[in-house]
Amino acid sequence: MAVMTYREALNAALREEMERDPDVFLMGEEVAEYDGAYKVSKGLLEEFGDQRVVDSPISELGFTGLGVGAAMAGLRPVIEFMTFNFAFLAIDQVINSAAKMYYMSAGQFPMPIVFRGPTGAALQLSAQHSQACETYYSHAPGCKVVTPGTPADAKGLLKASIRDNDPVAFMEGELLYNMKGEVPDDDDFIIPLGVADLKREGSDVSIITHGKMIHVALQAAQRLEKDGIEADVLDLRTIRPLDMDAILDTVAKTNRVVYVEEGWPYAGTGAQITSMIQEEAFDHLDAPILRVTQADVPMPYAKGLEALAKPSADRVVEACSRVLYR
Amino acid sequence: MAVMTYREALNAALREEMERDPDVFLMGEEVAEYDGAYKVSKGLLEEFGDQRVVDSPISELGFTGLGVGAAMAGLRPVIEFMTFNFAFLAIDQVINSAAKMYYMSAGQFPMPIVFRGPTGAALQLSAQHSQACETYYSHAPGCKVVTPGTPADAKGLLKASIRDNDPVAFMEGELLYNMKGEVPDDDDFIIPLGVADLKREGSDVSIITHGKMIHVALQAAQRLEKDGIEADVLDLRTIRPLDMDAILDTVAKTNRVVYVEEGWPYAGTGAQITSMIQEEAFDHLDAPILRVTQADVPMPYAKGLEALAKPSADRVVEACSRVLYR
Amino acid sequence: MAETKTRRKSGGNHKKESVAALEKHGIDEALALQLLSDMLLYRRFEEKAEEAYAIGKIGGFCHLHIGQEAGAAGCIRPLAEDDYVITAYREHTQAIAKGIDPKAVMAELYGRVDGPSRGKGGSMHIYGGDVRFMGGHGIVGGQVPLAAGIAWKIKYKKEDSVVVCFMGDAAVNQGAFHEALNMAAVWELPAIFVVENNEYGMGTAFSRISETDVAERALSYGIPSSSVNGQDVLETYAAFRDLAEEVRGGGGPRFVDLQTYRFRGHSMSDPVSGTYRSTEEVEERKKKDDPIAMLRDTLFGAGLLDQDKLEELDAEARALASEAADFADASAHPAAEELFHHVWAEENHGRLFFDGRERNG
Amino acid sequence: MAETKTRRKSGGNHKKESVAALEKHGIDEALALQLLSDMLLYRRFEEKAEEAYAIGKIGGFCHLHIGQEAGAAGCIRPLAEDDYVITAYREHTQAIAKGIDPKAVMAELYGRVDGPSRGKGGSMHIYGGDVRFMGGHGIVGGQVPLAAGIAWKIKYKKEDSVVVCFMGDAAVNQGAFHEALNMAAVWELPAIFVVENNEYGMGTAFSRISETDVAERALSYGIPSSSVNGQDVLETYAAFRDLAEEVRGGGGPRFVDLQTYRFRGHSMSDPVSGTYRSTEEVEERKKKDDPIAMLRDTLFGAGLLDQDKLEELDAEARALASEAADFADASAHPAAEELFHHVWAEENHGRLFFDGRERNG
Ligand SMILES: Cc1ncc(C[n+]2csc(CCOP(=O)(O)OP(=O)(O)O)c2C)c(N)n1
Ligand SMILES: Cc1ncc(C[n+]2csc(CCOP(=O)(O)OP(=O)(O)O)c2C)c(N)n1
Ligand SMILES: [Mg+2]
Ligand SMILES: [Mg+2]
Repeated sequence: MAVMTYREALNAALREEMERDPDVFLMGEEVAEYDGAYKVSKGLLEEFGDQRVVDSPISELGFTGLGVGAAMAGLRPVIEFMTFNFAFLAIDQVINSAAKMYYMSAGQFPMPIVFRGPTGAALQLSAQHSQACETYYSHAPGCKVVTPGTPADAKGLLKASIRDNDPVAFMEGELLYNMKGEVPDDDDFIIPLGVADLKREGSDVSIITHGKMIHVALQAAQRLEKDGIEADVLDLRTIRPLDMDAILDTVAKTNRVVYVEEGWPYAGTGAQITSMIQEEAFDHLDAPILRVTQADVPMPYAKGLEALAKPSADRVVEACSRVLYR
Repeated sequence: MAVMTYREALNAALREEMERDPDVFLMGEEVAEYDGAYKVSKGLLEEFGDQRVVDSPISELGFTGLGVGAAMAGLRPVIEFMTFNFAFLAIDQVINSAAKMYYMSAGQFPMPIVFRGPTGAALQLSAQHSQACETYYSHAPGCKVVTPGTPADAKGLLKASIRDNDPVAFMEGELLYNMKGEVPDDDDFIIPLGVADLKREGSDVSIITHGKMIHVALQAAQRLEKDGIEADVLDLRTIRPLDMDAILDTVAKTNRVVYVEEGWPYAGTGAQITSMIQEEAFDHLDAPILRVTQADVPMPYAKGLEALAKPSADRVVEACSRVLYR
Repeated sequence: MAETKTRRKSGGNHKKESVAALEKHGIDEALALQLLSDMLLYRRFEEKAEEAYAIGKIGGFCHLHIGQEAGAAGCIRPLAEDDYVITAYREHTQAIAKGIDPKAVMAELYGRVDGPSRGKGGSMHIYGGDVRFMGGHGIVGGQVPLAAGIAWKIKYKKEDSVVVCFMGDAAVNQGAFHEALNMAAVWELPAIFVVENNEYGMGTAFSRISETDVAERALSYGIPSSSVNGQDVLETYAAFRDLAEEVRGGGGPRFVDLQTYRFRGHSMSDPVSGTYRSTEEVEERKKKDDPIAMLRDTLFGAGLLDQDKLEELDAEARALASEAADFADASAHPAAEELFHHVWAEENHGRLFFDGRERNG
Repeated sequence: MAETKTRRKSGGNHKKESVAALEKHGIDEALALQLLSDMLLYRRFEEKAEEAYAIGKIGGFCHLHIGQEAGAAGCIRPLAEDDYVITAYREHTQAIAKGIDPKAVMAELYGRVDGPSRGKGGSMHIYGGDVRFMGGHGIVGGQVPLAAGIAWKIKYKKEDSVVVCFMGDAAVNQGAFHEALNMAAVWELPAIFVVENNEYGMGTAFSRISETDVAERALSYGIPSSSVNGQDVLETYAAFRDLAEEVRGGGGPRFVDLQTYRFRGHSMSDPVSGTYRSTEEVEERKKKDDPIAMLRDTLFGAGLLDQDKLEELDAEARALASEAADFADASAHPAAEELFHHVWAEENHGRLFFDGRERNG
C-alpha cells in the first residue's frame, strides 16, 4: 500500500497501461506540454512522446470522433475531456458512433475507448462548468459509466476501463484530484467494472451513492452514528454495469434507502436505482426511497448559493431521518 | 371540430402563430423549398417568405445557436430538427446556452425558443435514426419538454410552446404525422403546458405514458377490457412541466401502475415518474410499478427485430397482468 | 437502359480522342473494361435494390448511387487491399468496390443474417472489417472525424496505407468536417477527403447554403485541393491512383471536389425532381453525364468495345445483381435472440441490460 | 506600473511620427486621451480583481484581459449604443467598454446582488441586456453562433446596427465557428467576428494546433479578413470604426485577426509562463507590446500628454477601480431564496422543480 492522491492514482494507471500496451494513447486538450489542465497526465509526454500523449485543438467533437475511428482501427484511445461539460459538443460521437458501432456492425467493431475527465461541480465555476453528466451517458446501451470516488478506486477502475472492450465514460472530479488515500502498489491492481463497494457497514438505513458523493454520504453516516443510527454506505463505483445484487443486499438488510447524487433529480441515476429497487425489492421497503440531489437549478456562481445547491451531509442526515420516520 | 392529420395540425399551429406574431420564424433543414422533410411546413415559405421560413445548411450546432442568439435579441425562433437524433450535435447550445441563459443572466434574457422535430423510431431506420431523446432534455432545469400524441394535442401544445417564454423541446414522431384526429378550429385553441390528459378511464390499473406510446397504451387497454380489466390511460403530454396531481389521482384510484415509454429504461422518463410515485404515494401502491420500454439495445434495422425492440400492446398487457398479480 | 444503347460518335477524330484519353490517364484496355464492368454491376445492383424496395423487401431509408458509380469504381479500384474506405449512407456500391460480396450487401439491405451486420445495420450501415470498409454512417459528417482516427492509426502504426473518406457536399457545413480537416492537416494524416459533390443535399442546392465552392472549403486548412470530373471514371481513377501515392509517401492529407450528379431522389422515399430541381435538369444531366455511357463511348471510339461485348458485360452485371437478390431473399431473418447480441463486446460483473430481462430470465 | 513610467523617445522625428499616427487614423486629441483613460481603467480594474482573487473575495475561474486592453477600448469605443457585443469569458473590460458600470462588474465577480447577474453568473457570465452586452460565455466557440443569431435579428428587424463577436484564437478550431461563419456569409449577416489572437489557448500555441494562420481561417467562407495590431489602440480603433460602417451598410460579415498578447496566466489559477512559453518571452512582449505604454509614448511624442497628466489620468483609473472594489465588497450576498429564482421565465400548470421543494414546501 502506498498513500497517494486521486490525481497520482490516475496518473499511475495511465502510465502502467501505456507501458503494458503500446496501442494505448492519450489525447485531449493540454494533456501533453501542460501536463493536463488538472495535471493528471504529468510526465507522460516525457515518458511516452508526442505520438502517445497528444495535445489536441479545442475540437471536442473532432478529437472524440478521431478516438472512435482509431478504436475502430484497433487502437485503445484514452480521450480526455478537460471536463465533461465540454463533452456536450462531442456526445454525438460518443452515443451515435461509439456506443452503437459494435451493434450496427454485428460485432465487427469492438470499441475499446475511454472518455475521461471530471464531471460535476468544483468551486464557483458557475452553470456552464459545473454540470454532473452521468445521465447523458448511462441512458444509452453500449456505453459503460464509471465513477470512482477514492484514489484506489480511481486506479483500479481506470485500468479496468482501459482494458475493457466497450466504450467507457470515466467520470472523475476536480474536487477529488487532491484527495489522498491508500492504493495497492501492485502493477496489476484492477477493480473489475460492476462491483459495488460497501464503504461503511450499518443496519438501520442504506445510503446508496456514487462518485464524489460517497464522501458526503460518509460524513452523514458519522453524524447519524452520534444519534445511534448505523448506516450502510454503498458506493456503486460503476453505474453501468450496475451491481444490483449489492443493492438488493443492503435493501434487504435495512429496508430503508436514501440515494445521494451530485446531479439533477429528473431522470438522474437515483431515479433509475429507485425505480429498480421498488420493482425488485418492493416488499423489503419500509419507507419510500428518498433522493438527495443537486437543487434543480443551473449551478450558481455565488459561494453561498452554490453551497446550498449541492447535496450536503445535513440534507442526507435529514433524508435518513425521514425514511426512519424519526 | 375539423378532422386533420397530426402533420396538418402542426402546420396550422405554425401558420397561426406566425400570423399572430411577426417575431416568430421557422428555421431548419429543408423546411422551406422542400416543405419540410416530413412536409410539416408545407406552404409556409410561400405564405411568409424566405426570411421567416429558412432553409439552413446541415449545421445543427450552428443554426441551433443562431436560434438561441436570435431569442436573446428578442425574436421567437422555432428551430426544426429533421429528427432529434441529429440534435446530439446541437445539444450543447440547448443545454449550455438556452437552458442556462435566463439563470446565468439573472432574468435578463428569457429564452422563447422552440426546438421541434420527431423523436424515437419510425420504421427500420436503424440505430442512428431511431433514438427516443426525451431524457437528454428533461434532465436539465431550464428546458421544458413537450410530447404530443394526437393532432389536437399537437396543435394546442405547439401554440402554447411558441408562446411560452422558456426553451421548449417539442418532440413529435414520424409515425404520428399521418395520424388523423379531431382538432378544434378555434384560432386560439391552446393546451397549456403541464396538463396531463386522461385518455381513457378505468379503475383497475393505471397506464401512464407520453408521446406516441399513448396509442400502444390504448390498444393494451382495449385488450385488457376483454378480460374485464379497466385501465386508466394517463397521457402526460408534457414531461416537464409535469402534472403530478393527475399522476397521484390515478395512482390513488387504481393503486397499480405501468409506465410505458418509447425510449430506453436507464434513467428514462419512466424511472423519474416511478421514483416520484413511490416517494409521494408509497402507501397507495399495491404492487411495484413496472416499466415497459424499448429493449435496452440500439435499434436494429431488421423488421422483425425492430418490432421486438419496440414496446408493444402485448408487453403492456403482460405488465398490467403482473401488477394485478393475475 | 440508355447506358447500353449505342450512341457511337463516328469518325476517326473520335477514335484519336478516345485512345488519347486512355493513354493520358495511363489506363490500359483490361483496366478500362474492368471499370466498365464495375460500374455496370453497381448500376444493376442499385436497380435491383430499387425493385426490392418497391415490393417491400427493403425498408427504411435507401439511398442509391445511380449516376455516381464512377465515385465507387474510379476512387476505390486504385486503392490497395490494406487501404481503408469510410463513407456515409449512400454506400452500397462503395462497399462492393472495396470487396464486400454483392450478395452480402444485398442481404444486409434485406435485413437478413447473411448481411455483414446480420441485418441489424441495413442500407446505411454496411461494414466490412476484413476488407477495411469502415462503414456506412448515418449522421451527416460523422464519418469525417472517424476517418481522421483511422488515418491516425495508420500513422501511429507506421503503416503505409491510406484512408479514403467520402462525404456529400452538404457535409462540408458540419462542424465535424472543420475539426477533422484541421487535425488531419496539423498532424499530416494519410487521408483523402472526397466530397461527392452531386450539387444537392436532399432538396437544397449547395450554392444556397454555402458562399464558396466545395473546392474552396479546404483553403482554411492548407490542404491541397483538386476538382475532379466524377462522371469521367478514367479521370477519377487516374486522380485517385496519383493522390493515393502522394499521401502514401507521407504527403499529408488531400481534398477532392468530386463533381457528380444524383440521377435518383435523395432516398427511395424522396422524389427525383420537384421544387428543388426540374425534371428537365435531371434528364439533361442523365443524357450528358452518365458515367457508364461516357466510358462506353470512349471504349467504342477506341475500338476496345463493341455492342456485343457491351451487352455481354451488362448481362454478367445483371446476373450478379439477380444472384445477389436471390441470395438475399433466401437468407434467414435474424432470430429473436440476436436482438440482444452485440450490444456489449465484454460482459462484466453486474447488470448491463435494464429492460428487465435478467430478472424475467 | 511600467505603463505610467516615462519612456519618451527624444527627437522631433518621434514627434512627426506620433502626430502622423494620430492623423492617419483620424483620431483627435480628445479621443486619444479617452482611449488612454479607458485602457488605464481596464488595467487597474483587472489588477483590483487580481488582488481580490488573491484574498478570496473572487472565486472560480477568473480570466484577466491585462495586455489586451486595446481589444476592449479600440474595438468597442467606435460602436454605436445600439450595436451589440458578445464575447467569451475574458470579458470584464469589454463589459465595461460597452457600458456596464465597473462597480456592477466587480460586484458580479464578488458574487453579490449588485452584479448584473446578482452574483449567479460570476466572472465568466457578465451580461448587460440594457447596453446590448450579450455576455459572457464559457463554452469555447459557443458565442459565435449566438452572434450569428443576434445579427440575424438585426437583419430580420431591418435595424442598422452590427454585432461584434469576440473569440480567442483557439476558438477557431471549434465546429461552432465553422458553422456560424458559413451561415453569416451565406445570409450576409451584419457581424464582425474578431479573433483576439493572443497566440495561445491556455498552454497551447496556436501554431501547434493549426496548419494555417488565424487570418486564413475565414478563407473558406469568402468573408473579407484583415489582420490588425491589437496592441496599437489607434490602429484598432480606426479599423473597427471603418469595419462597423462597412457592415452597417449591408456589406455582410467581416473577420478580424486581432493580434495581441496575454500578460497574465490563462486564468488566475494558471501560471503566467511555464513549459508553454518562457518568462523571457513574456517580459519581452510586455516591454515591446504594452498597449498602454504604446499609446502613452505616441501621446508624449505628439505633445498631447505629459507625465503629470498621465499620472492624473492613472489616479482617476485607480480611484474608479478602488470604488468598484469597495462597492462590490459592500454589496449583499444573494439571499438563499434567490437560488430558485430565474430558472424559469414562465410558470405553467404542473411541476417544474423536481428536488422535492414543492412537496416539502
Ligand atoms: C447530422 C444530420 N443532419 C441531417 C441528416 C438528414 N440527412 C440525411 S442525408 C442529408 C443530405 C445530405 O446531403 P449530402 O451531404 O450532399 O449527401 P448526398 O445525400 O447528396 O449524397 C440530410 C440532411 C442526417 N442524416 N444527419
Ligand atoms: C468547449 C470548451 N472546451 C474547453 C474549454 C476549457 N477552456 C477554457 S478557455 C480555453 C482556452 C481558450 O483559448 P483561446 O480561445 O485562445 O482564448 P484565450 O483564453 O486565449 O483568450 C480552454 C481550453 C472550454 N471552456 N470550452
Ligand atoms: Mg449531395
Ligand atoms: Mg488565445
